[in-house]
Amino acid sequence: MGILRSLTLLLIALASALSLPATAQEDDPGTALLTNLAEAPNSKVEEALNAIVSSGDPRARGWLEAYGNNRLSQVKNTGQVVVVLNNRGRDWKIANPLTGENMGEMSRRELDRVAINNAIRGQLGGILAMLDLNAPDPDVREASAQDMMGKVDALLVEPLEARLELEESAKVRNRIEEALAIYRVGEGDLDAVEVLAGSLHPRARASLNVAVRGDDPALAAKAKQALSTIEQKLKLNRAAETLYFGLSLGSVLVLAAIGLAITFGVMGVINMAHGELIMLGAYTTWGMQQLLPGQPGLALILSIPAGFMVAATAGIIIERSVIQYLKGRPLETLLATFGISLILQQLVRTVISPQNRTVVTPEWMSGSLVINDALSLTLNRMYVLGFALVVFAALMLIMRRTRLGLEVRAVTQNRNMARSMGIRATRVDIMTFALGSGVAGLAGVALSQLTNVGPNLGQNYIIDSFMVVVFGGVGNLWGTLIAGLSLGTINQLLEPWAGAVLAKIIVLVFIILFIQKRPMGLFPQKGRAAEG
Amino acid sequence: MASSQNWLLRPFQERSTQLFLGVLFTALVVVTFLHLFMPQDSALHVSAYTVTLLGKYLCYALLAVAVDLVWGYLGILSLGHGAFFALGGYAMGMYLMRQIGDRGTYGDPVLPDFMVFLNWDSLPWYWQGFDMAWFAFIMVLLAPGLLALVFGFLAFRSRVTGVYLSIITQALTFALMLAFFRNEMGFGGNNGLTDFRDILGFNLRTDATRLGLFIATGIALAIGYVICRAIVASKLGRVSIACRDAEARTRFLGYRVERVQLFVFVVSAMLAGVAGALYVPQVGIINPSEFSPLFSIEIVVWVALGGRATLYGAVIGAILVNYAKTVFTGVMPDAWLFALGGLFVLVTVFLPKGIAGLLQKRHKTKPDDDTPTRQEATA
Amino acid sequence: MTIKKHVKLGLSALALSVSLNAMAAEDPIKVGILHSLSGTMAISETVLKDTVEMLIEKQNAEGGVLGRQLEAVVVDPASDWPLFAEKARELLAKEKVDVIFGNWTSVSRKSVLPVVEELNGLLFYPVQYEGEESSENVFYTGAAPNQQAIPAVNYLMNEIGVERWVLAGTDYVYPRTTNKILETYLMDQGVAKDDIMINYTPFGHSDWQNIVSDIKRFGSAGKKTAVVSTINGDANVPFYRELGNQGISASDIPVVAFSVGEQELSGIDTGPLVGHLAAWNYFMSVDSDANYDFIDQWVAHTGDEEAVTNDPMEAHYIGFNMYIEAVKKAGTTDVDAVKDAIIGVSVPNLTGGYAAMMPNHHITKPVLIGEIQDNGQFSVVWETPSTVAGDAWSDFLPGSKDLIADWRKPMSCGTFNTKTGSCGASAGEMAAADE
Amino acid sequence: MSIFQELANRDQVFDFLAPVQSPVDVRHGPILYMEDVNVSFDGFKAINNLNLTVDDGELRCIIGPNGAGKTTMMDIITGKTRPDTGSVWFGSRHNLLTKNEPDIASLGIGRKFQKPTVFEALTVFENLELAMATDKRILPTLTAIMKPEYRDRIDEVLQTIGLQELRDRLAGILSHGQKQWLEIGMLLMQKPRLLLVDEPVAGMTEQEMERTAELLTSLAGKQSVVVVEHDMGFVRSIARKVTVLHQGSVLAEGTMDQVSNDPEVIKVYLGEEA
Repeated sequence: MGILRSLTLLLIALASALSLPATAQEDDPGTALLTNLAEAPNSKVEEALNAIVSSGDPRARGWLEAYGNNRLSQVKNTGQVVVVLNNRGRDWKIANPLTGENMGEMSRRELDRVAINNAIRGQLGGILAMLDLNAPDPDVREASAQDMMGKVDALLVEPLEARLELEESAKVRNRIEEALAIYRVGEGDLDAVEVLAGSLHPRARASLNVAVRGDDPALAAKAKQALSTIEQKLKLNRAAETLYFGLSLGSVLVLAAIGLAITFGVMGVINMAHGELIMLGAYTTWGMQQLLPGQPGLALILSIPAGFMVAATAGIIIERSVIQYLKGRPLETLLATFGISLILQQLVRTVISPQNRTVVTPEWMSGSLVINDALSLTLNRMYVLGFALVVFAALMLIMRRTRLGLEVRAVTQNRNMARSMGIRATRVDIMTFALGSGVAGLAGVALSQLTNVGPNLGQNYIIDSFMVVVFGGVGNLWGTLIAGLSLGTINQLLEPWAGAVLAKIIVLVFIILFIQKRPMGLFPQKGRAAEG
Repeated sequence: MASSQNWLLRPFQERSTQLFLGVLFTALVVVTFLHLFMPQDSALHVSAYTVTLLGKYLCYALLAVAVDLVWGYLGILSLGHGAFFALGGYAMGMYLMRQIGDRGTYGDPVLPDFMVFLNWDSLPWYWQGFDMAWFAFIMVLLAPGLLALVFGFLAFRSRVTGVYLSIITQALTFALMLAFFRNEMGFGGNNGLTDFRDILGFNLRTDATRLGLFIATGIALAIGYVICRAIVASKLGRVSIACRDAEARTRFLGYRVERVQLFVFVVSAMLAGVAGALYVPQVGIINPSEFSPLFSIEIVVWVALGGRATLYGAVIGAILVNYAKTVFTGVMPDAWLFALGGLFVLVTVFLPKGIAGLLQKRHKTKPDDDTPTRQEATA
Repeated sequence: MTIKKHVKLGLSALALSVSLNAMAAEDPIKVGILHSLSGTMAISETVLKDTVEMLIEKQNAEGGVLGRQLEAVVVDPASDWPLFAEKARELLAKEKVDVIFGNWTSVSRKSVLPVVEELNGLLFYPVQYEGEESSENVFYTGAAPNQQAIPAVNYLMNEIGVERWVLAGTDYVYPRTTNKILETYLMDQGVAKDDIMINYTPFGHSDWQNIVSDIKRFGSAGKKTAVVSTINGDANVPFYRELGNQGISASDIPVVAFSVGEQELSGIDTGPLVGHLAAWNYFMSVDSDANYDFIDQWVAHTGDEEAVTNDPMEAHYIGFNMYIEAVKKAGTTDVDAVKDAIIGVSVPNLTGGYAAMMPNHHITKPVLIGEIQDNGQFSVVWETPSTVAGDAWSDFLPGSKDLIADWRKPMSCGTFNTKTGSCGASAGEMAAADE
Repeated sequence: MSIFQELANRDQVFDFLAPVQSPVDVRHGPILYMEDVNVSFDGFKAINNLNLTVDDGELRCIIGPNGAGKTTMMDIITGKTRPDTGSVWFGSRHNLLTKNEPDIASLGIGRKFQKPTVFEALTVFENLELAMATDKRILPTLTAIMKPEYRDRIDEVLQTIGLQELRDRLAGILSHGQKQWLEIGMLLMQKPRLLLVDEPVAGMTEQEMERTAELLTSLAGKQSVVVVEHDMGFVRSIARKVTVLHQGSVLAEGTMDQVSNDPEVIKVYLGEEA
């Protein structure tokens, strides 16, 4: 997120640079500043940066951004410092940092990157945040004040205090005060501890922790007290967080399983290729993003129908070519679809690549929704959770309220009777399988935002999916929803004290024992089914 | 029904069993002969590599027979038989580890290398006794048998059937896989058990031992096959089929279906354990991936390919698929999965009764003497 | 009857194929490639197969070696560990290859090891690994822990000032050993036990919410915290995504990874990861002509302008060239002669220096620390002043600190105990078996 | 080997020729006694305060419209369904509610399903063999051998149900009526004290029906028989005492004439048709 923002800022900076005289001036002071930075040894970098900042050059911000993003390079032959616009592949697009003039492509061999590391990047962050504190938008100011937390040093105190005087927005003031308090606690200021007592920010806790360990007993005692207040608040937040984690994992399970709940639960096809249909959905997302470079968000949204269509088409092909010949032999569908899953996996390996593919997370899905400093809900997972519920609701509607749903239920309950009433059972089979497969594709689109997009994607979810469907009760969509969410929550509740592996084992053993108690799952299909 | 008085001898009177045993023993003798007496450069020489490979196929064949017994005749599609196979393998692996003694890298007389490595100071209790061959060999049967007993008791008692049963067997093997992956479990984690030296005093790295293991596997397969055949040909076998086809009816006739299922399931698990135990010294490693659910599904595929509920079909299927795998992974490493996957699809669609179904069609004019036309209907 | 006939046919076909291959022309030097092309490890291993094929092509274009052409024999062990042993046996016994380049995971190497030793083959193993092994027949061209983990930790401690450590790994032997070594090392350096958090997850772990949240909490204790990640392959993508989304940036809690290279990054949107670290002996972004040439060659070979190179590929590059040099030196492809000749052979690496084969069958390597950039590459921020020799037996493990390996005659021992002055049991037996 | 032999010999203790030692005590009353039985599925009352007694040796017909609870009642007697409340006794000694299906079957209650259920993958002969009253535990079953007496007994039943010709054919190829007969034959092999017969003549020709009627009547006296049937003609031809079930409880009981003139019954049946 931060990077993307910075990139846009960089572009703005470059655009403004363009408005400057387009021809480079021989005696442009920027040349010296940049060369100085590029050639500075690690210990001198800070000086070089300060020189740039204090030069008051309007292009300074752009240079700093470029430097922070690893985009400053020096041409080996001439020693000229350039901005790299695109650093992928062997030939890089470069531009003149002084004029913004495009300099075409240059081989990587000819360029020497201006080195930066985390320590410098941290300092740079502080400097840029300081610049942002004067931004007109209070949100930007708040964000930059937050960036300042823990980064305030003796040099920054004064400008910050000055800024605090001017600041009008209450939330920005709070932030600045906290940032200052963190610094002051470090200096042994008792009053500052008060300011931090209400803060949930990890940096605040960090500085209090340092104080507790410190030499000043009065400060340590006070800090300890403040910490215990914070701990109290954290507990609640932690519980909420765990619940969110559980629901999020649950929603992933539901998404992965819900298509199977249709093909397997309703049609009785044990579709081992279900995982690969998910995979196809994920690859569709990747494909869409390749088609629409630079617009990952749009591509992702378009992938929803596209992923559905691709997987549904694959489903239709599978149904027509194989499954229709296996009517009434459910266990054999297991074998044939297992074969199909091997083929699909290898197909992806051969046609696309055995390596994972990059699927970009659009900006509006990155980061998290901040409830408070200790509790923030990751946005991508929140979207997936919402998406799972929407998909579920849509499926319920289709099954309950549409002609197709009615026909599907009729065919599954009594195929011959349904046929004699004029329902074209074959068509219903195709539609049902396509629907289940399409939903698997949707799951793939969602999963592409959470995990690897690679040939093994499907395998990782197939077993979990079957567990969820069976645990919920075959043929019951509600069962799948409840089962997925509850298994996810149980898993996440167990994880903190049992560890990830043991938690998973416990969940599996729980499923085994549960099936003993209720051999037909959580919501068995009821009825006085006459004994065969 | 010219049945013998003794249920165990009955299979020897069946033509199919006679044929099977005949083929198996001929193969054993021929391979042994070609390996020992043909000169190395002769076209007919069977190398030690091939002998071990064949030994591995025979292990898989025994495993497939075990699966066919429960799936074909009892109607229980176990997607977790790999677990029993692996447990038998681990029991054998533990014995082989203890046989290494102080010849390990770190020279610890008792602790296997991986334990020294992870700073264990003493042998965990469940490793005790595995230095004795007889104890280990009993555990080969007991470990999978007990697991099957407990699991089967719970599952069959509460009448978990059909796909629910299949899925919880899968959950079982999946849980075991995760557990064995854990290094804290004391089974070597992902690396499993390896670097074996000798078995019963014979050096595992000599061709003679390999041949011996191959022959032992062949004999184990023969015994396993006869035991399964004997069960199938007994009245209990017919009760099994009855349970498979009409469970409620069988119950109303006074049979305790869950006990029949449990008995056959445990026998099958033990056979799978034996297969695993013979597999480990031949391939030289046992690791948790044998517990992988996909492996268990693959076993079922072998059986389906060979022909369900025939026993010999399972043998054919296991050997054929694995032979194909050996050949394809060498000949077309990039595309062998297409061939294998395609094979599964084609066989299920076009050969619903598997390869055994094809063979039976040819023999239709000469039905088996004791069970006239049963096998056709059961496939 | 038909069954019998079929089986017999099958058997004789098998026998025939075996012998036909044995009779095949002896002329070319056969190079076995034992990398998974399917299954879970195909993600990492297929490129290594391609690399060796490319190197063979190039060598052949230059006229081969000793006047003989090289021929690749590719098999697919399909990420199935017992199959690795079987395929190794197939390569050595049936195909009679002169050398094998292969394996990625430790378990596959352990599976292959007895076979290679028994049949006296040569195996070049290109991946960073846990150490604690030295075989007469295996050449370890990847990093041992002292060539990767310890320098990386030194960097974090000295340059970044890290005081609190999270050791997160996938639950298998490489992370276990590495973390054990690091734990001992850190405690020797005065880090308190409370300041070390160790966490293991299963292979392919995809739900990192809880663990990342734990790390966040662990990191808010007021000391600079870093994560040392030995998380394997596939699990990294969801891990880094979760890190990014929970707002842990490299400047808060840097993650230094030992299993994440360019190949893994090519599956991740690296935007949010800028500044996280990796320790390797090679990065694609290394500024050297040898490297640029290698990349050009690789791009040409794959036909993919975006193709990336990584550390294990460099290891194969080094291993392959070492083998060629050793064959030239020995004047034959005879295994024992090559084994003796290769020790001390020195070939250029891709980072502008030289790699030499040590007597313990490990090689010398520079250690580089790189920061992830937004283009999926690493930028080198630190490197060891000179190359580091691989250490087969770690000095930080109680069982192995007195052990060394030296395969030069007359010692010829993989587990020589410097305290007792004798060779360990396993090697003794091997030597006896050789005679 | 000798162990197995010994086990096989033990089988003889349970020789079916020995008088059936059904420990059913009928000295003090009926063979089947159901009182205040209630069952509901998801709130739907399938059986509602059902009271029913069947005397030893009686042939009882039970009729009732669809959903009257006939099959559920059979499920309760044979242990397949557990009632919510009530008591079910077999003779005066056995509380059926504490027993499972195989136990109940071994006590001497045989059941024929509504849909004929035979083992289609086994031959007719084998179907009867499995039904035979022998030791049905695991090891005895495993080591069981086919003795001449057993063979005779099976042949005898084959004769009775008229399937001698199809002795070695798979049951799966039988016609619907033949399957019904085979199932009845299996019941006969069990030598039960109480037979529960669910719709025995569905899918039979007139002739077959007559023979079935004959068979069932001949059984009564020695054994108690409960027949559930829709075919009124058939019921009339065999019935002595008829019970009408409606909405899970007994609506009327008596001879066929009494019942068919009962206004309640007429209303229910007519109402059903209307």
